[in-house]
Amino acid sequence: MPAQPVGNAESPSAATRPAAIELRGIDKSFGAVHANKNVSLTIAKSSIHGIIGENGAGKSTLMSILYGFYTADAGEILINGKPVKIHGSHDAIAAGIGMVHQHFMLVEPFTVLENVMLGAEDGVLLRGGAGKARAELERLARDYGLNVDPDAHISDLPVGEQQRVEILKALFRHCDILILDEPTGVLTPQETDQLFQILRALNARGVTIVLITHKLREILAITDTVSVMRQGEMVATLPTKQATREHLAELMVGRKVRLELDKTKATPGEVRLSVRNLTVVDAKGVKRVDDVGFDLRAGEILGIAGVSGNGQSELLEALSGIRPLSSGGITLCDLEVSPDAPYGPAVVREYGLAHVPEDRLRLGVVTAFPAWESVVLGYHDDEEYNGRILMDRDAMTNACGKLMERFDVRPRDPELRCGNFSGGNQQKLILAREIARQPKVLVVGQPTRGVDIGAIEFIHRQLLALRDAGCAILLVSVELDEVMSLSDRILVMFQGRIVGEVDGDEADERTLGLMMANAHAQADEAA
Amino acid sequence: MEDLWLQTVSILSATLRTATPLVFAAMAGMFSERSGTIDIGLEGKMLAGAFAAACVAVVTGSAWLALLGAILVGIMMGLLHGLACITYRGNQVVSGVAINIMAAGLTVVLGNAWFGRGGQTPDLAPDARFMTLRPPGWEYAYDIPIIGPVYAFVIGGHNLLVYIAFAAVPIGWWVLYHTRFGLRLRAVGEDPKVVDTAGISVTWLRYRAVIIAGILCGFAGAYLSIAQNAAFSPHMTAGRGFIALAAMVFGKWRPWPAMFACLLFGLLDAIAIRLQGVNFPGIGQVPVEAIQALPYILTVVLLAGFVGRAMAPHALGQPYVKER
Amino acid sequence: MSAASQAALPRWVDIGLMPIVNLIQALLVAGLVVLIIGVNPIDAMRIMAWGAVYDSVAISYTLYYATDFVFTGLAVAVAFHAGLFNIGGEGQAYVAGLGATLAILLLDAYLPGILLIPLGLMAAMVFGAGWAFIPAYLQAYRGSHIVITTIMFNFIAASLMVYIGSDLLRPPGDMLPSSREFGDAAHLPHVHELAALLGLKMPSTPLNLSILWAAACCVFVWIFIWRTRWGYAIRAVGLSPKAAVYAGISPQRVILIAMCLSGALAAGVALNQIIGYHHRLLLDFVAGAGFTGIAVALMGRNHPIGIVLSAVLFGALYQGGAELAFEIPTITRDMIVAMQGLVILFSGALAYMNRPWIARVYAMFNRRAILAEAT
Amino acid sequence: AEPAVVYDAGGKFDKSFNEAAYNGIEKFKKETGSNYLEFEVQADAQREQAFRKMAQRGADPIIGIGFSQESAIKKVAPEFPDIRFVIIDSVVDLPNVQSIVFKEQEGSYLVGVLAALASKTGKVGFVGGMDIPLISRFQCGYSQGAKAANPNVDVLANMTGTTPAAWNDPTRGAELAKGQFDRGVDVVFAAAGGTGTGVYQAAKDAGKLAIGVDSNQNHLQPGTMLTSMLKRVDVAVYETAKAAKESTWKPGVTVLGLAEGGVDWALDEHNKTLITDDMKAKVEAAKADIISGKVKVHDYMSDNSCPI
Ligand SMILES: Nc1ncnc2c1ncn2[C@@H]1O[C@H](COP(=O)(O)OP(=O)(O)OP(=O)(O)O)[C@@H](O)[C@H]1O
Ligand SMILES: Nc1ncnc2c1ncn2[C@@H]1O[C@H](COP(=O)(O)OP(=O)(O)OP(=O)(O)O)[C@@H](O)[C@H]1O
Ligand SMILES: [Mg+2]
Ligand SMILES: [Mg+2]
Repeated sequence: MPAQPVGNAESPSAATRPAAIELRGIDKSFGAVHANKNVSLTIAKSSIHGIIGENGAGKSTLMSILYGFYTADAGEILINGKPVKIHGSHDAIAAGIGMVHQHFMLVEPFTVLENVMLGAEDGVLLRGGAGKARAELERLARDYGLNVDPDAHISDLPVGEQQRVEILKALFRHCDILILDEPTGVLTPQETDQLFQILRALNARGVTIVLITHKLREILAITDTVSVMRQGEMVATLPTKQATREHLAELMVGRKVRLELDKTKATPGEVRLSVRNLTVVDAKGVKRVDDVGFDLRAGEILGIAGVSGNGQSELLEALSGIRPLSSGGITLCDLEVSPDAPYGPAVVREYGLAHVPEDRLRLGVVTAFPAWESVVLGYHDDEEYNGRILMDRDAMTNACGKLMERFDVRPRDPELRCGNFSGGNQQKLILAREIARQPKVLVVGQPTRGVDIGAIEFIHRQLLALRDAGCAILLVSVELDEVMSLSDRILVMFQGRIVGEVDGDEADERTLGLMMANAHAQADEAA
Repeated sequence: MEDLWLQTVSILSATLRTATPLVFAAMAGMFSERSGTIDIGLEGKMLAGAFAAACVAVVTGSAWLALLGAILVGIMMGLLHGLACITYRGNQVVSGVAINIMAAGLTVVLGNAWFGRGGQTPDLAPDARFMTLRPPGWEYAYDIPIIGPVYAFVIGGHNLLVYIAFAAVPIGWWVLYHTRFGLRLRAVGEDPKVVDTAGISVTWLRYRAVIIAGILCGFAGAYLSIAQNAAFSPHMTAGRGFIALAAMVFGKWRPWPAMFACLLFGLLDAIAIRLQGVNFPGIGQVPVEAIQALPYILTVVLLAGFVGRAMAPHALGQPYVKER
Repeated sequence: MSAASQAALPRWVDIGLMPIVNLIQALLVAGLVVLIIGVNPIDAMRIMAWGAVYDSVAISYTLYYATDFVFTGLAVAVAFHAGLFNIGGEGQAYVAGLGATLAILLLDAYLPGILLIPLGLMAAMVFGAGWAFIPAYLQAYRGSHIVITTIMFNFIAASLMVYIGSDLLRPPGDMLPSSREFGDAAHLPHVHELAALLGLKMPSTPLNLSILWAAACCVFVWIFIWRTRWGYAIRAVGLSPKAAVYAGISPQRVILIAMCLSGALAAGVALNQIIGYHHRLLLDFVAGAGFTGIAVALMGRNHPIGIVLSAVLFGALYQGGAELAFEIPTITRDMIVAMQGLVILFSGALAYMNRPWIARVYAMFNRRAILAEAT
Repeated sequence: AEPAVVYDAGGKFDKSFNEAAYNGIEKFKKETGSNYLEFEVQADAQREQAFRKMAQRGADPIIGIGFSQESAIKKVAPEFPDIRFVIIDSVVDLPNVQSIVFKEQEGSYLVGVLAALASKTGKVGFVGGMDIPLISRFQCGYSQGAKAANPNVDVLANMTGTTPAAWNDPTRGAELAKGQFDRGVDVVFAAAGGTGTGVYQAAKDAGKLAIGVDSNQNHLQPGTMLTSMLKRVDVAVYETAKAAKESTWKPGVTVLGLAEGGVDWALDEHNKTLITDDMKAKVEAAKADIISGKVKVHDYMSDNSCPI
């Protein structure tokens, strides 16, 4: 990483106040993934401190360490100046830290009251505690406008209210440091504003607030200080006043060596994939994809930009037949798909759609399979791999060998278990598999997540080559410059909807960043 | 008519007797599974408990020490299950199967080695057992029509463990829904992550659950060998552990419904026993096997979701792992 | 813990060393028990080992028992590969016996053995598969936990068979609840009979031709699981259901296929016991082989070769155990049951207990080896 | 050669059928001082192996206890034509096999008489083990005896089960007895092997009378055991072993009834207080009548039906 101009400089406003939290050289790895690299951070007392960063930057991990959910491999934590050993959440709670997790920590079948009490029951019996808890909840409701029916079951509550319960949980434990991990990811703009009012109210009463988010607008709207994380490192901390959207966006994305791809102008052909008013509702009844429509033509790359969690994944799954449609329709070449005409990944493949999934490890390969078996995943019924009864081992191994050759997969060993390939090489393997058959349509999710520069470039070239060969490619990625450098057209998704379309050549980080953070939404709300 | 009523009374009191071990075991299973740990091993723990009780009773001649012995053995088996499932995150079903098979083998091996008689333990003297408690004035009550027999044989006329079993249900219900421990237990069975982030130890919670299960299985075993019978005989649980499991599932992992399932299954058994080899004029013999299979069939039907959905605890069977 | 248990060990440690370690652990605990009941474990061990192989009779019995365990072991393994735990092998084999019996009782008057026996086997497999199909269907399409349902089906099978055995098939005036004796045509030849044809003199034992069927099943399972697209689908679902769905494989269908195959394999027990030996439907002729299969599959790492090895091992334990019971009355054959339990405990439930330290030891030796090479 | 005994599933300490055999062979051992081999069958697959093993060890005679041994002996006996086999409770028609069967109906008749005489409620009970013709033979004889002693006595009968497990299920035995007591029975006869212990226990617990079977079981629950229906398996085993030793042993079927002293009722210090002189007189009379042939006790197994 090139050092950042601002570095870890303490912001004056923060410096004036004593530190509520101080993290020194926190380091954490999950197996091969290095989630936090020697992170240091100081959070001033009763300030609102924002942390931004791309997906996988390490924000949640860092906070989970502070909250004692994970234990750091190295580094120390100071609360109010005193070094503390946080072995588990109970230590963090004792130290006055409360956390609203990215994925809510609520017991679905329990009532609000039970959830709030859990771990802070006050006494062996529930009755006494319950009474007090009720009273306390009423008080909090009055003071902060956190109204929830204490006897409602979590599973019946909308996400917005569920989040209130999370906050109530923290307050109920009298926390004076409140961490919120991407609280607005699941909220409507209105809910978001309510949340911010609550946070301000809390802050006014001296509660230190740490807010994790992707959304520049929110950072600028509410925080005093902002820190930026990228790929496990803390790359900057600066007073929000001094921060501009552009600057933050830049810090967040980072100045990666812009790949100079000899990208020719696209020559779009016939429509291969046409999506009409596509809506996908998940098991919880939440609208993930909301009335999306677009055409994908042969020989073009259509990029979809957006902060993860805004419906891209669900869109991919719907297109590739893994997730059923709720309404609307898809036309894939000459296959008509509608909610009541069920179809599946196998059918979709037959009609020439190939899919490179976002979740490489869990979907893309069977980690326990050797390379040569994973290389036929999804195509295992093709006659080229099957004799009359038996599968043709040699055919598969040879095919695997060829693909490894062509896509430079290392180590070049068809017998190696997929789990033992590095992330980048797994990705190459999957791409190879999906591209090999000259698909009519290719749907790609996060093609270069956690992949090294060399591999990134290689993969990008392959995609372009495929496009020039006349394949229609839909590219979903959270890496802005990836989307920009590859796409001929770019759609931006926000909360399941398509909020804007930009032409590939005219796109620049700023405009896209604003769309992704849905700056326009403000205008809408104002209206 | 009178005779018919006596029959009914007799069947009802038999129902309570046969349901007792089921109730203990079902409660055991409930505590274990509500914490997220599958407990296929009820049968084995019960069997081991029965054996321990009989052995201790033979040696000490004290019913209470025998009960204690059964409980201790039950706890040990529970801890073994915990070690495998909680500490080492092994497959909970495999662990349960292992416990059942080990118990089935070891009880006979040890029993035969210690007492001869192919695994049977010597008969116990009355004071080494929990004997039937006659309610005051039962012999007069007997002559009172209708209610008399009910008082003498259904309400009264059982041994202490029977009453403890049916007391265990409200207690279990109260613990589960009205105590801190219960709240946390139900939570950890639904979503251990939540419990962990609430600053509570998942491991210790689950261990307590399997220990309680062990204790209750000890009671169930002791009832079989030193209350209902006067000796341990090989494989004397005869599948009761699995019936209890079925009853617990049938009761959707909740105390009262589980108890009623036990009573239902007990009733079926009581009826089946009495119909065995009895010729009815005209009908001939009823296929008792059909009645005996009914509990299992009913449970399958329930599991298949034809009569309401059986909602298992959400985290049931999954060991708790923080970092993938 | 996770880190340690994820540490990659070479395959030979996983499939070769581990099971042996598990077996040793089981043997140690069993030895302890034997010691407790006042018998010298070494003697017991010697008698058992010797008793399993000391002459052609012993070996024949060992193989005769092993045959059953191969069938049930394979049954458990196939389900395992699809990520399913089939505890119902016992019941499936039991009901399979009914299938074989009905077919033979109907036809043994008319058909020659060459037709009758295959028909009997087929009927057995159909019944076995059928008994596995219901839990499979409920799991696949109604989400009922297959472990519970298969357990329930074991008991349902037991009741069913008692009813049929004692009320329907029992010849009037006969004491045992069992079917009538099959006609001679329905007797699967015993090995000693064939040996006699070849002029070899072998003592008469229950060992019969079903052992060939067991061998065939092993080869079949090996090919089916590792060489066919169905096997591919089964393993994909078992190892990573999400990836399987991504690949367009239907987990529901895989569950049905795997379980039915499992039941059909368990049916082999009926061939060995009913057609091969008792020549009549006996109550409880499976005698726990279904559960032994779990231990066999766990120890054999769900691979036919491993299963054959551990099946023979358990066969030896059974035969040796009988000898032990003869020689030392204080030890009953139930010792073997206990052994099974211990094997399941150590190689199944406590599998992760060994992995870390074995990994550590292995790493140590590795370093040594590397250093040795360096110098 | 030393004799060998192969016990049935109940085990040699079932306090009943198998234990009787055990007592017999022990008596033989004491008197002749010659040792013997024994084996307790636990699984059907073992039976054949057991007999063959005994034969290979040169045991002679080899005595199989219980009808379940029939098929095994049928298989093994021909392989060892010069070794003598004995089966009890079943008939195997082979030149080197002696089959010993008992007239259980006669012994049952006697205890039936006693039961009817001892009953105050006029209701007597019967608990059978496995539901097989052999046990029905007990039941039928018992009912005949009871009716003979008191024409308007009720006989309530239950079987424990239809599988061999029914021989060893005290829990069920006790349950059945309790069920009968609740319905007014005050004397119960258990012909159920190990299951009987549960019945006697229940009788003791409820203060009712019970009647033992096969061995003299009066000592099991002194004071509440009215008597025992003796089936002298011990005598049979002893005799055949002795005969073999003195080579007076003969193959073929041996039927042991009252006349031959093969069955009887038990009177000892444990139950003498329960048996009045009048009862004693009546039952002895019945015994004499049966022996003299004045009274014919119907054998259920002769036509698989019971007149009562
Ligand atoms: N429990 C875990 N086990 C293994 N890897 C993990 C675990 N949790 C996070 N990671 C990895 O660590 C890296 C950082 O994850 P983290 O969740 O902290 O990122 P983030 O900044 O919160 O991303 P997002 O904005 O998507 O929440 C990612 O590569 C992630 O895959
Ligand atoms: N679980 C594992 N078991 C065995 N070897 C592994 C495992 N995970 C990774 N490796 C090996 O370690 C090496 C480094 O893996 P890692 O994923 O850290 O590579 P990387 O630096 O991320 O490369 P890339 O940028 O291609 O992902 C790889 O070559 C891989 O073969
Ligand atoms: Mg996060
Ligand atoms: Mg990597």
